[in-house]
Amino acid sequence: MSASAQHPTHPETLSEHVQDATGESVFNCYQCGKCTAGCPLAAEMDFAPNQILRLLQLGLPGMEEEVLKSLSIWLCLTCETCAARCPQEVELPKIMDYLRQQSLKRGLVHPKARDILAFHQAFLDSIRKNGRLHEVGLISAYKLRTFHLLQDVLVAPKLLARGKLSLLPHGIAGKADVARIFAKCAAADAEAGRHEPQTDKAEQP
Amino acid sequence: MKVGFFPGCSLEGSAREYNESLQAIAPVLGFELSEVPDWNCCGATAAHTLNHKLALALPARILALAEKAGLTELLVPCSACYTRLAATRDELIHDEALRRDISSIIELPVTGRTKVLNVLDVLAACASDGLKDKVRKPFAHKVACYYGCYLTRPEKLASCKRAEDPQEMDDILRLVGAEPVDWAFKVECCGAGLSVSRTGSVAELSGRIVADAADRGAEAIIVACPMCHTNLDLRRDAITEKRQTPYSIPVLYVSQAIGLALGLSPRSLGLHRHHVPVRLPERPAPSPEPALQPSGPKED
Amino acid sequence: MAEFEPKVVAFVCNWCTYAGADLTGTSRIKYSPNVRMIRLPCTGRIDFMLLLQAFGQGADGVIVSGCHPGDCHYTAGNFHARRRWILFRRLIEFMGIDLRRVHFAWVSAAEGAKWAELVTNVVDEVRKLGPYQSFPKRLDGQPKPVEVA
Amino acid sequence: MPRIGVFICHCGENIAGTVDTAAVAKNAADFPGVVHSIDYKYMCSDPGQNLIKEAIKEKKLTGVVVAACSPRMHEPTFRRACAESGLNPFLCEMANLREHCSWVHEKGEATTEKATDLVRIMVEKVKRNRPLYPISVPVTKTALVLGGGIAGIQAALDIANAGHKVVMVEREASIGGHMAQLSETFPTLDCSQCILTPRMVEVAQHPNITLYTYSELESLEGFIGNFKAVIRKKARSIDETTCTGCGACIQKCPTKKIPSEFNAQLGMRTAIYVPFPQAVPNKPVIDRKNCTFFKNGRCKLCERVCPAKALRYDQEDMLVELNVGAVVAATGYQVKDTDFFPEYGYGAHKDILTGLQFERLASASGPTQGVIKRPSDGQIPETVVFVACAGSRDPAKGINYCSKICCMYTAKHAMLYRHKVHSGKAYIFYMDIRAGGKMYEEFVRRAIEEDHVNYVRGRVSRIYKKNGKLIVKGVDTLLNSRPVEIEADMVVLATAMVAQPDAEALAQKMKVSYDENKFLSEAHPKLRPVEMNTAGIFVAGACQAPKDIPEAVAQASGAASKVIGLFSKDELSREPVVAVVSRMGPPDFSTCIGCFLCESACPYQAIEREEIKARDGRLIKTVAKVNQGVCQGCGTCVALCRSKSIDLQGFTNEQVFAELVTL
Repeated sequence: MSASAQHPTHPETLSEHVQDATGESVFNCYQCGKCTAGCPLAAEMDFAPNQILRLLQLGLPGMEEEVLKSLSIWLCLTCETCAARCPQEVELPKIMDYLRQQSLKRGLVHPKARDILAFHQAFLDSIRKNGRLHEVGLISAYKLRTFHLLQDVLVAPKLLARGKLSLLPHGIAGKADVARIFAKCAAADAEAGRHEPQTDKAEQP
Repeated sequence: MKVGFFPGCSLEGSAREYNESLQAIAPVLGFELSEVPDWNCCGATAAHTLNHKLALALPARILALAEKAGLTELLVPCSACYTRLAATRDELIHDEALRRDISSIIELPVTGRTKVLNVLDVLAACASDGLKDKVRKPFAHKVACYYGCYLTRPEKLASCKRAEDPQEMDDILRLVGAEPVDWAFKVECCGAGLSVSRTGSVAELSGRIVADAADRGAEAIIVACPMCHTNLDLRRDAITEKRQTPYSIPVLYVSQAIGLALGLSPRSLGLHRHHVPVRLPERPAPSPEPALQPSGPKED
Repeated sequence: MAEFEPKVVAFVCNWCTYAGADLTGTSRIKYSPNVRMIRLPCTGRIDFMLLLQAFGQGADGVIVSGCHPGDCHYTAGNFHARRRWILFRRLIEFMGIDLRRVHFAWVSAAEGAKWAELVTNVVDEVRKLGPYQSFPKRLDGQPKPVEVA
Repeated sequence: MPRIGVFICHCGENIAGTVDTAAVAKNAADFPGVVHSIDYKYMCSDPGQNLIKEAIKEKKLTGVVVAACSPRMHEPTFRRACAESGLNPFLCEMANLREHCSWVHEKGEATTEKATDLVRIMVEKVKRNRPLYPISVPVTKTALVLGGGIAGIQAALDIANAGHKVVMVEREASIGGHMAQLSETFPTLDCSQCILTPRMVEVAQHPNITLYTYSELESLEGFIGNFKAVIRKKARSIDETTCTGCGACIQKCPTKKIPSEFNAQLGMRTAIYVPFPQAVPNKPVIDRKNCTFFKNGRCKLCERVCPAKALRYDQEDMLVELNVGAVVAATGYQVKDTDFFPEYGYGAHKDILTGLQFERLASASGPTQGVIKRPSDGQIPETVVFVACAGSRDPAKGINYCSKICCMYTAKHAMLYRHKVHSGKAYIFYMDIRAGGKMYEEFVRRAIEEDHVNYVRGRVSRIYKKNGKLIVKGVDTLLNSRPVEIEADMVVLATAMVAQPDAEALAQKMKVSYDENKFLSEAHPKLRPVEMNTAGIFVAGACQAPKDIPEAVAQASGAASKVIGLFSKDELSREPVVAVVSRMGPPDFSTCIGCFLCESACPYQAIEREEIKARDGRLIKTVAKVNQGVCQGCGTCVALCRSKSIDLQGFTNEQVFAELVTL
C-alpha cells in the first residue's frame, strides 16, 4: 500500500531505513498536521511531528541529520495519540523509536536530550544489574550521570516517609539470565549497526 | 478465579499501595493472584527507546515464565507494563521468525499463549460477577476516571471500546456508588516517562489534567497506572507551582476506590502512602442507589 | 541458410492497439515487417488456445496487446486478459514454450511510436531466441498449404 | 465451395509505392477458394466500388476481401457496396495494407510478402464468415427516473419536454432532495429553494410526467428498451386524490416532537406531516412508527379534523408494474453524521453540526428562520470554527476520496455566517482549497478578502467542551506547524458525502456495477460518463460520485439526451457482433454444460439462463443464453467458456483459428 513500497526511493535514504526497520512509510503522510495538533509536547519541540516526517520525505542533504539531531525525537512520549488519530494511519511512535536508536548510534543526540537519555540508560543499567528496577539506585545513578544532584531531593524523602523507597535493590534469581539478555541484544544491535550507513557517508553527495 | 499476576517494578516501590490494594480486594472479589515467579522488569519506555530487541526480549521473558507456570491469563496492573507485554505478545504471535529469535535470546520457549489483561479487564469480569452486591460502603463521590494513554491506545491492544471517551472504568465505579463526571482529559497524556528527566513538561501536562478534573467538580481522580499516579500525585507541588493554584483533589487507584466501597480499611489499601492526602467529603451512607446508566456520550 | 526471420503474431484489441498501430502508419514510423496482426474486439476475447494455435502454426513469438488498465472499451476485458495470463504463464512454461516468446503489452490508440518500438524489440528478441521448434514446421519458411474447409 | 473475390487497392502511391500490388493480386489469385483477384488505383472511389459490385454479380462471389486502408476507415464503405449488390455486408473483410504495411515498412520483398500474408489471412477468415443481420429491438418510449432530487428533476423535465413519457419515483414524501434543504448556493449566493421549487412544480404539472412519491423501486427486469419495473407505493395513510392539502391534520396532530429529517434533526415535526411547506406534492403522510393511533390504537384526531375525509388508516403498500424503455438512476447521496468522529466527541456536543445542519440554520425556511443560533442554548455564536475534510480523504476512517463540494460550501458557510453575524469570527481548518470551477476560486478569495474568513492550514485533532465553549485543538502548518487552540461557540464539520445506505441493494436490483465506495459506476470513466454498463440504464448526480449542483444538472441533461436518443427510433438496430451459445438437436441440445462462468465474466449481464424442457415439461438441462439486446460483443465469455459452447459472431473461434492456419 505504501508509495515507497512500490517505487523504492534511493536505498540509502533514512526514509528507506525507516521503512525497512518499522514497515512505516513516511510518504503516506500528507502533512495535514493532525499529529502535531494533538501532540502533548509539540509546543516544546524544535520540529513538530509532521515536520519530522516532512524532513524525511524531502530528504535533501543535511535534513536527515537535522532529524537525528532534533530534540523532538527525544521529547516524544509515545503516548500514541498521533497514531490513533492519523488519517493516513502512520505509526509515528514506531518511527520515533527508530529515529532515537539511530540518533544514539550515530552520536547525534541533542544536547538538551542528554538528561532524557541519561535517565533511560540509568534505568536500563538498574535492570541489567538487578533484573528489576531499583528506584533509589535509578535516581542516584541518574543524578550522577546528569549532576542534577538537587533535583527531586524534596520528593525522595516523601517517598521514603511513606515507605515507598526500598533502599536495597530486590535482586532476582534470574539476574544472570537478564544480564545475558542485555548482552545478546546489545550484540545484535551492534551487528545491525554495521548495515546502517554512517551519517557522514550518507550525507556525501 | 485464579489469575496470573505481574506486579511490575513500581508496585514494589513508588506504587506499593496499588499492589496492597489489589491484594486486599482480590479475596473479597473472589480472584486469586498468583505472581509470576522470578519476574523481571519489562524495560518500559527506556528499552523501546534505546534497543528494539531488548524491548521485546524483556517482556518475552516474563511471558515465557508465565507460560512455564501454566498461567493462561496474566493481570498486569501497570498500564505501561501492560502495553509492553501486550505489544510483545502481539508481535510474537504474528511473527514466527521473531518468536524463534527471541526465545533463543531469552533461552526459554515462548509462544504468547498467555493472555495479557489490564486491571479494567479483570475488574469488568468481577463487575459482571456480582460486584454490586459486595458493596458495603458505597463510594458515593464524584470521580474523574483517568485512563491515560495505554488503556486506550494503540487501539488493537486496548480493551476499551471508545478510544476517545472510554467508559469501562466509569461503568465499574458507577457499580460501587460513584458518580463519574464527564470531563475532557480522560485519555490525555500525563507526561509519563519524562517524569524525572523533564519535570517541567510533566507538571504542565499533568497540571491540565488535575485542573480539568477539579473544575468539573470531581472529588477524586481515579487512575489505573503507577506512572499516572506519580505524575498526578507525587508531582502535585510542581503542578501547583506551575499553575499558581493549589489543587487538593486526591488521586486514587481504581483498586483503592473499590476497596473502600467494599468496606476495607484505608490503611490496608495503602491510602496513607499518597502524597496528596485522601480527604473525601463524608456522605450520608448508604447513598441513594445510583442506577447503572448505560455507558455512552452525555451532553455536557 | 539465410538469417532466420521470425514470424510474430500479434493479437490486438480493436479499440486501442489496432488503432494505435493505425497511428503508427499515419505517422509513418517504420518497424520490422515480421509481425502479423490478428484483430479482435477485446483482449478479453483472447482464448489461451489461440496462443498455442499460433505457435502450433509456426509462429516464433506472440504479442498480446490491448487497452491500458482502466481504459478498456468494455470496461474490464483487459483485466480478464491479464488475470488469465497470470494463470497461464506457468502452463506455457510447462509446455516448453520460452516465456520470452510471449509478450503482453498495453498500447493505447495514441501510442503509435510505442507500437513500433514494441514490435521491433519483440522481433529482435525472438530472432535471438531462434526458430520455435517443438512443433513441426517447414524449414523453407514457406507457409503450409491450407486445405479449404 | 467458396467463391472469394480479392480487391487490392493502390491508394495512389500510398500502397503501391512500397508494395508490389500486382504481385499481391497475382499471388492471391492462387489462394484456394479465390476466384477473382484484381488491383486498382482507388478502390474506395465510385469506379473502384463498381468493380466490386460487378464482380459480386458476375462471379457470384460468396465473400469479398478488400486489401486497402484500415477497416476503421473504410469498412463501412465497402460493406455498403457489397450490400448494394446483394451480398451480405458481413461477408466482406478488409486487409490493412496501408497503415499496417506500406506505411510502416520499407519497399521490398518482405513487405510484399507481408501484404500477401495479410490478404491470405483475410481470405481464410472470410471463407468462414456467415451472413449476419442487424439485431433490432423494440423500444418502450417511457423513461423511469429514480430519485426526485435536482438531478432526477432535470433529467425528467428534459425527457418529458422532448415529448416522451416519464415516471419519477421518489422515496420521500416530497421531491426536492438535498437541494431543497440548502440555504443559498455557491458561487452566486442565490436562494436554493427560489430556483428549485418552480422546477418541482413543473414536474408535478407536466403532462408527460407521472410522479410516485413515498415510493421505491421494488424490482427491475428485462433489457434496453424493454424493462419491467415494479414500484412499491408505500402506504401514505391518506387518499391523495381527495386530500386538499389544507394542513388541518398537521395542526392538530398531538405527536409534535419528532426530529424533522428535512431540518436535519434540528427542528421537530408531527406524526402526520409534509416534509416542508413547499413540498410537492403538498399532501401529508402518516409516519406510522411515531403515530399515536398506529402505536396504541387510539387518537385519529387527524381524521376528525379532516374536512375532506381523506384519512385512510387501513391503506396498504401498493405494487405498481410498469413497462419502461430506459432507466435514469439519480438516487443521490447522504452526509456522514457527527457521531462518526470519536475525536470530535462522538456527536455528543449539540453545537457541533454537519454542513447540512448549518444549511438549515442559515436557511430562511429553517428552524431559526435563518438566524444562526446555537442548538444547545439558542445563543448567537461569536466564534465559529469550520472543519473541512471531516471524514473525507481519511483512509483511517475508510473514506479515501475527496467529497469535492466541501471546500466551496464551507467558504459559503463562513461567508453567510459573517454576513449574518458581523461581529462574529469565522475560522476554517483546511488541508487544500479545491476551488476548480467557474467563479469558484474568486468566491473563495471573496470569503477571505472581503468577509475576512480566517483560513488555517491544518487538521483538527480534537474538540472538547469546557465552560460552555468548544475547545478546538488544531495546528497551523503555515506557522511552523504551531499547535493552535480556538475557543469556539459552534463547530461545523464538512462531513463526507457518502453513498445512500441502500445504494448497494439498488445496484443489485438494477444489475449495474458500483465501486468500493458504493457509488454507481459509469460505463466508461471518460467516454461514457452517463451510461452504465447495462445498456438502457443511465446515471445522474451524486449517486455516481460526489458532485455539486451544476455538475449534477449537466450530467442529468446528458443522461436525458441519451434517453431521448434511444427513444428517437421505434426499434433500435445493433451490429450483430454478439455472442451466441451453440444449440443443436436432441439428445444434446447444446454443448453448454451450464457452468455459467460466462455469466460471472460478462460485464453487461447479457447472459441469461435458459431451461431446456422435454415435451412432458421435464427439465433436461439449463444452458446459457445471450440476450442480444444487451450483449456488447467483447467476447470475454468466449475465452472463458470451458466447453467452447459460446462463440462471438464475426470473430468465431473457427474464423480466428483459420487466420492462424495461414502462418
